[in-house]
Amino acid sequence: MVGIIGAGSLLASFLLTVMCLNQVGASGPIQSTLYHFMSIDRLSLDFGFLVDQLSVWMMMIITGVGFLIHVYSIGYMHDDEGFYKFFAYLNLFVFSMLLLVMGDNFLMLFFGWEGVGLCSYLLIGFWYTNRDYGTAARKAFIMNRVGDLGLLLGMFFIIKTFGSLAYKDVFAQLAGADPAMVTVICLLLFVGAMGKSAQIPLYTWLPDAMAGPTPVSALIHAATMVTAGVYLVTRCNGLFSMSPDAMHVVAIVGLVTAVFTAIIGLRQNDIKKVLAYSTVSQLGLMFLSLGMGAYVSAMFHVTTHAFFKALLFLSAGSVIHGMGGEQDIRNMGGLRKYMPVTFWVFLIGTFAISGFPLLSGFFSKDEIFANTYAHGGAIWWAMASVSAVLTAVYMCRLLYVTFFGEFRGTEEQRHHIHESPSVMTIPLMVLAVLSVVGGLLNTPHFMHLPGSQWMAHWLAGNGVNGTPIVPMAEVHLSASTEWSLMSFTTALALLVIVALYFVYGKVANLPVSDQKQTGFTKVVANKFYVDELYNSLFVKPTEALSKFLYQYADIQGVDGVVNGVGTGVSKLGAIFRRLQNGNIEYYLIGMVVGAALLFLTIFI
Amino acid sequence: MSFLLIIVPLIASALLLLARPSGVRQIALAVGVVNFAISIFAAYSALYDGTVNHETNIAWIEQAGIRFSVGMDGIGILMILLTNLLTPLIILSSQSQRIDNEPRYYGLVLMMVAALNGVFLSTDGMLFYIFYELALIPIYFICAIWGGENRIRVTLKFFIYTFVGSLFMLVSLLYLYLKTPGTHSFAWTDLVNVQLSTVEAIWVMLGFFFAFAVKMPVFPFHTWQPDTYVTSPTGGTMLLSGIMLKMGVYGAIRWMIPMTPEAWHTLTPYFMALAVTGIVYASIIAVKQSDFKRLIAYSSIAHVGLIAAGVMAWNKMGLQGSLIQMLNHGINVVGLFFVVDLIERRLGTRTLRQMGGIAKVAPRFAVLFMIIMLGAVAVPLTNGFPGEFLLLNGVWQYNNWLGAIAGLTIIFGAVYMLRAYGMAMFGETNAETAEFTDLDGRETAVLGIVAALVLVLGFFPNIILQLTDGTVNRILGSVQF
Amino acid sequence: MTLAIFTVLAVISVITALLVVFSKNPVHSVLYLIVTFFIIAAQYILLNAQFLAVVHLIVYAGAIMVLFLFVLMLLNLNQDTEPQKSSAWKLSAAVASGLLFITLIGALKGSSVAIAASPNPEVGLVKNLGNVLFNDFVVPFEIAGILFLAAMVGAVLVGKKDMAV
Amino acid sequence: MLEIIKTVPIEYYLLYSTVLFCIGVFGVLTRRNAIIVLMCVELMLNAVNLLLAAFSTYLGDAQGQIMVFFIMVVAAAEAAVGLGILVMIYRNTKSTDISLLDRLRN
Amino acid sequence: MFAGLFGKRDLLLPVTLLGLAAALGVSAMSLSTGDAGWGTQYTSMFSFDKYAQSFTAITLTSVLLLAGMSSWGFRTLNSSLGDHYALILFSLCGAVCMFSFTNLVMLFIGIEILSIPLYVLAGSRRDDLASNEAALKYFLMGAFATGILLFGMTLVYGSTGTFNTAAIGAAVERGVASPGMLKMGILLLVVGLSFKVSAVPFHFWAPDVYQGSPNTVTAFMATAVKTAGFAAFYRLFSTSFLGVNEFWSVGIAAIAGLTMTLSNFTAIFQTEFKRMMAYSSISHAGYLMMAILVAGQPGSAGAILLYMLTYSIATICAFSAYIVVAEPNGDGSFAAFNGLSKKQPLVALVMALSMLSLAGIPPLAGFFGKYFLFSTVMQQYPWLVVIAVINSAVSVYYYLKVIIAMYFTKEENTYEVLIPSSIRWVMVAGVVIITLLTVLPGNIFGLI
Repeated sequence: MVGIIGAGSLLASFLLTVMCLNQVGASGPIQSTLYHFMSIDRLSLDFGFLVDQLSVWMMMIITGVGFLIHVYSIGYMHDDEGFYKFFAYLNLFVFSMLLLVMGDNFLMLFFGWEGVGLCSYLLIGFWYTNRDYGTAARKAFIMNRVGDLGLLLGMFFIIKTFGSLAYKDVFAQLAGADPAMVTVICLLLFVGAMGKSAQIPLYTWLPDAMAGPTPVSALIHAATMVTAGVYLVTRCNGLFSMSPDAMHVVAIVGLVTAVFTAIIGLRQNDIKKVLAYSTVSQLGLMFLSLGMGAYVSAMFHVTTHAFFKALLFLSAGSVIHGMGGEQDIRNMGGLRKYMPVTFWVFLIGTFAISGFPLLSGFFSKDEIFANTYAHGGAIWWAMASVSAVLTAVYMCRLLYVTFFGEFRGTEEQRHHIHESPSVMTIPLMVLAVLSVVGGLLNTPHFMHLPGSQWMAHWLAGNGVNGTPIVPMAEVHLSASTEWSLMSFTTALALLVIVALYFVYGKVANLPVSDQKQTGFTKVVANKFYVDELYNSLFVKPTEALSKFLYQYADIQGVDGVVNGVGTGVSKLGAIFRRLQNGNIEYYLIGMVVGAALLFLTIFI
Repeated sequence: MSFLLIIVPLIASALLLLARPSGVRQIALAVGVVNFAISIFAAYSALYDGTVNHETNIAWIEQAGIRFSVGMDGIGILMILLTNLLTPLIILSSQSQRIDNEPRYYGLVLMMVAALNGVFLSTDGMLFYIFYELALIPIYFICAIWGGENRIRVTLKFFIYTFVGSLFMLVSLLYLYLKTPGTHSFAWTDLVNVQLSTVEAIWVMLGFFFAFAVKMPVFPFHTWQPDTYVTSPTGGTMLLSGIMLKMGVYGAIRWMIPMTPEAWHTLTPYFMALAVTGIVYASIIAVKQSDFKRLIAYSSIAHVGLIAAGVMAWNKMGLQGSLIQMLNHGINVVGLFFVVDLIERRLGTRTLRQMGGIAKVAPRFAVLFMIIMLGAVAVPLTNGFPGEFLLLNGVWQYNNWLGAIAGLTIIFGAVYMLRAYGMAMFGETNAETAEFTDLDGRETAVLGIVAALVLVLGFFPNIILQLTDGTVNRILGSVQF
Repeated sequence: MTLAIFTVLAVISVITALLVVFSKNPVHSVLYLIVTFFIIAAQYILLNAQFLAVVHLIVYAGAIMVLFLFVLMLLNLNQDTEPQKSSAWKLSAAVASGLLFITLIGALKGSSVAIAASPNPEVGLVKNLGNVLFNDFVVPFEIAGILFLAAMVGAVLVGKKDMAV
Repeated sequence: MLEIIKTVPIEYYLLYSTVLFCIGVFGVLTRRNAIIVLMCVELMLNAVNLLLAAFSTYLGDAQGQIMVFFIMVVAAAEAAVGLGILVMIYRNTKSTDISLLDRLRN
Repeated sequence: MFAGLFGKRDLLLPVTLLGLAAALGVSAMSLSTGDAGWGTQYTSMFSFDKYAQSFTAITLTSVLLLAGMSSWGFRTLNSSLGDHYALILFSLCGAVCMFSFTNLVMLFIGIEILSIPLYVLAGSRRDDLASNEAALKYFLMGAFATGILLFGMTLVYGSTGTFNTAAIGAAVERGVASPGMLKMGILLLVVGLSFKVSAVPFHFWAPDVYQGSPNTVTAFMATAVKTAGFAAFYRLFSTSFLGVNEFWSVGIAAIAGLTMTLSNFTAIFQTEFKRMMAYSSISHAGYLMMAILVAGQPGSAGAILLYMLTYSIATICAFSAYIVVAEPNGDGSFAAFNGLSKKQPLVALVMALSMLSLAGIPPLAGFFGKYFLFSTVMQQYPWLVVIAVINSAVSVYYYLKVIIAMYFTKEENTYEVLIPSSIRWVMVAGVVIITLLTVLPGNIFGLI
């Protein structure tokens, strides 16, 4: 019942979104104001919505993928005692996420922004009896808050510069804005995006966020929430385009994240952790794309990524479900036989993300690479390609180790393994189809396929003052260059897929246990010790400082001074007290001396 | 009507203290509700263009220029609403447990309410001061009679500290009074017109500041506060943190800066620095607190530091933010202290480490607590957010870097509140917490009202902002630097 | 001549006054004090305040000092029993009173009074004093009665034995 | 015009009575016997009386001498009460040593 | 009125009360009609003006309450009860002289009439060594101070040629031939009067004497006597020495500052209630000294009047509560008050009100006393007001000690506390007066 309501509401929103899509397509953006949220003098902050091409696109992903994940969850969570709570949180999340993309001003975006962070917190900590999960949830929330602070400050600068937070006001005044100020705003907004989209240096929460139930990882930490940062930058493309410096920063952060986390992904053995690092890496690619000015490509990758990453997570969830909660791939193997549906959809997902020709990832990644080559040059392109290769490597490793070879789990687990019920597999199949065909939404123009660059045209739409909502990137590359770039990366991907099969698929070339790792492998397996670094850089000092301030600064220092005043008064009192020693002779002499001193005032 | 707000609880208090009738609880609650109704009606029938409504102005001590003049403008109405909204909640929350000598307890609570209403309604400087001090007596008795360990030492420190603070305000007020032209007068309108030299203004402002800084409290005058909050009975803590500390903020808005604008430029940087230091300082301390109540106490210091910084910034954003945040902080902190009280009553401990897993056995409690906690963390669409947004913006307008540092509060706020919530509610139950019973009706009512307010005011902050808009404009306009 | 008499009397009285302070035997002190009072009486006469001198002799030498002597004898304190204070104490007392003396003298040095143009030599005589006393000062005079009454009641109260107890 | 006014400056009287007064003060400070202390007080009063009489004569004004009478009155009353108190104490403690009185102290 | 006091010297309580009430009625009536009173023909000696009338009225009020209290306070006295009342009334008579004098001779006589009975009263518990010691200390130091005072009067007389205060004032305005003499005279008077009001460093007698004296007498000393001292101090300095106030204000300011600081700081350490009250009384003297500084300023006399009244009433209330707690149990420490709020809420309430009022915590009457005083002084001596304010804060500490014992301390003692009806009436009357003063302090202030 709960599941039906939960999933049904999503279905309804999906249908409504489709209607919006039609309306937007037919008659342009819809804007409506619900009520004044706050108004301070001229600054009016409204609870208002703007549904234009960009937001409706995001809404499609959110409600569409969200609906599938809801359906899937009915099966996945069916025997959890917090079943109703789960759907409550999940729907709250969808609400927040829609708020984020539908808002017509930055404040609304911020509402959604924090709202999804909150839901993320709630859902990561869903199994709250486990303290570690709670800690992971907290970590996610707090790292997000770091980003939120940046976003908030960015908003303050926007208010100062443009006198409004509404998109239409802000973007209408872009021409007259001070470029330096715009750079500051962009950087601060990007800090927000880094937090939400788990970019270096604020990425460590995302792998930990895998503590949540797998549908949550699929919906929040792969398909939707983490792409909010991409949405933000895309939404503010007008601002970012004015600031090459900021763009540069975005690109560098994106690229570094993409490569760095892909490397970490190579040596992870938790099925969800691999996917998590993969997500971070893909997000890095999106930011790289944004930094190159290819907003559409980024959105395109957001879309296809939503399909195949949701697919991967959900099928990983299916595996975990089938294995009775096991997540370590070293204890899996040969699952192909036991869970055929899951195997096939996982395979599709893996190939899609690896850039297997004509699958969705192939198109979206290719666009990013093309843009990178066009705007950044060969070195940038090469680096991006490295990340693509790494992606293929760890994904294939995951696929082969999990589904090929012999089963390595316990007998009990072997007994337990079963294919998931259809309420779970059907959404998987739908997503698999989407992962396959998703690329057709925005095929490159040089392929001259029908509907070429459809998405880019859609998103360009009609924004304020006739400027496009999301401008199309201009790629001045010859078709042959593009063809060759594409062929090169595709070849590499195929090579990897095949090669890895021989490394992991055929031979039982298992990842060694944690203790036996040495050298660089060990460093990678331990995620470059970034968590430990942060721990000793921020967490420990803060905690130590907290104790220090409490014990020494507060109790002994500040309060010590206060008490010291009291003690001083007492001490002085103790001295004065001795004057009154009961002996009248002292009193008399005191009087006389006092009088004599008083008489001295005559002589002043 | 203003007069009623003071006199009704005062008479009821005298009745309870001296006559000790039966049905004390009902009387106290009824008085609280009646007062709330009066204040709602007053708010309803008031004008919000910055003028003073419902004035009563009668001669009192002519020889000293003191008049019994009360009235409410927008800010006053907000404070009155805060006070009289929280009063029934506080009374109701106290009623879910047995208290020794109830007539005395509720009598003192009502006396406190009368004094607080007086503070917020006074338009005469000396009357303000008198109520300001009068409020101290009942709360001191409440905390010292029904307090926990060390209550005598702690409350004595509290009393003397705050008393010393307000004495300096008295000196400042006197100084201003003697500067009023002609027959001296304590009327706000007369005092505010006094022209001071910068040096004089600095001293006068320091006098005010010391009083209000101790009351709020602002770092480094805060050390009485955690101990007092911890040791006080929950009703007392609620009164202290929910309403009484607002007296300091209110005083700064209404009295300190309008009286001494000449010193604002000179002193505000220091005050700001203190307030912002306090935010970070208290937040960091709160991070590792093991005593839940003390943690909230420190969080309160951090929050109030932000409110104070918003006031000092003296711009529209900051002031509006501080006003709305006063209301919302009051609501949240009352909720939080009630939560602590509920836990302590059931488990007999406030130590976070000894809790855990309560969410499992008391889901209703967990949800309400979560909502209130989110309000305290200032998640958007809870009541904590609008205030914090405006405050941070106000401070940021004053100085970008200070604004950014103050902004750390949203990070640290999340850190310590989530930690507390996690330690208390999450994890496996232990022997004690397994026995934790979920809320009964009265407790649900209190927490439910608080949680509802958290959400309603989170969605519709403009209701509150409109109350004070006109008055803030007028005050900002009337104070020339 | 008058100056000489004044000086001689003054020096003697200062010496006897010092002896009052320094004698070990209380009785001697009393006797020295009586001598001092006599000299002061002589000074009164020198000042043409004969009535005052007489009253002074009667009240002080005749009444008060006898009372002192009587109490001394009554309490049997007429030996050198009084323990002496330490010399350090005496020194500090001397410093204190010396300081007082110096400040007093410093302030009073060079003072003069507005000497009446034609001073009435009769001022110290009984008739004149009586006039002033019973005209201008009759109220204090009456009230002095209360004072005595109070002193009497008081002396009786402290002096008598408690009968009831 | 009296002989004395012409020959002895008032300053001399001031000096004279100040000396006597301070001797009295010194006596009060140094003696331990309460009776002697009381006597020293009487000495102080007499110094004052002398000065008053001198002023009275020099100013040609009788008030000063009237004041002296009142001072005598008071001195007598004080002496009576004071000695009464002394006797009372002596009855209880068998001593008139003021140094021994330190029962009342902080 | 004096006759009224004479006649009742050896009668018992009811007559005393009646007489006092009648005297109060008369003085209140003359206050309200503005009648200058009797003795107009003796204006060179005393003048029963508004100032004197209002001070007489408040002192009579205090003594009336004290008399009510004494019926129980003196209950152990059998034979000499009449003597006690007589002495108190004599003393009161001296106080009236001190309120109304226009001549230094009257002042002197008044002071002596006030003091001599007190010497005796202090020692009126003849078998009690403490009482004896108190009497002797008070007497010796009092006599010594009298000598100093007289020396001062003499010098003033010598420099101005008169004892009449108004004439002195005129002479001082004109300027005198030898200012050194006048100044020394004034300072000697300051010393003498400071002794009477127990200002530092002439306060040493006060704690010991207050402690040693019988409770009722202590209350009398702390209230009526102090009122008289200040009234006289103020009257003398405002009529006679205003011409040279720059000169003596330095010394007075120093004395005021020293007095409040030293006494408040010392009071912190006291464990005996009575001794604490002694230091409290000294500290109030310190505040009141500030009023002398601004003698002649409008409002300063009213400030003293109101302050003295609030202070006196609160002190009497406190002593009446103290008596019922301490006397039957023979324990005067703060610990004797432990748990009093449970045993005798009325006594505890009266004591708490008195303490808070003495501490000057708004809105109690004591606050208004302080307020008027401080606001009068503020204009000329803001720094002194700041010192006073800090001291008030310190004083809160020891006043609260009693409240803490009564209300907050959990340890119980076994003392039984009963309230005799007379004391109950005193308490109720005291509370009523405190309340009235809280609501309408301006009326008292405006009397003068």
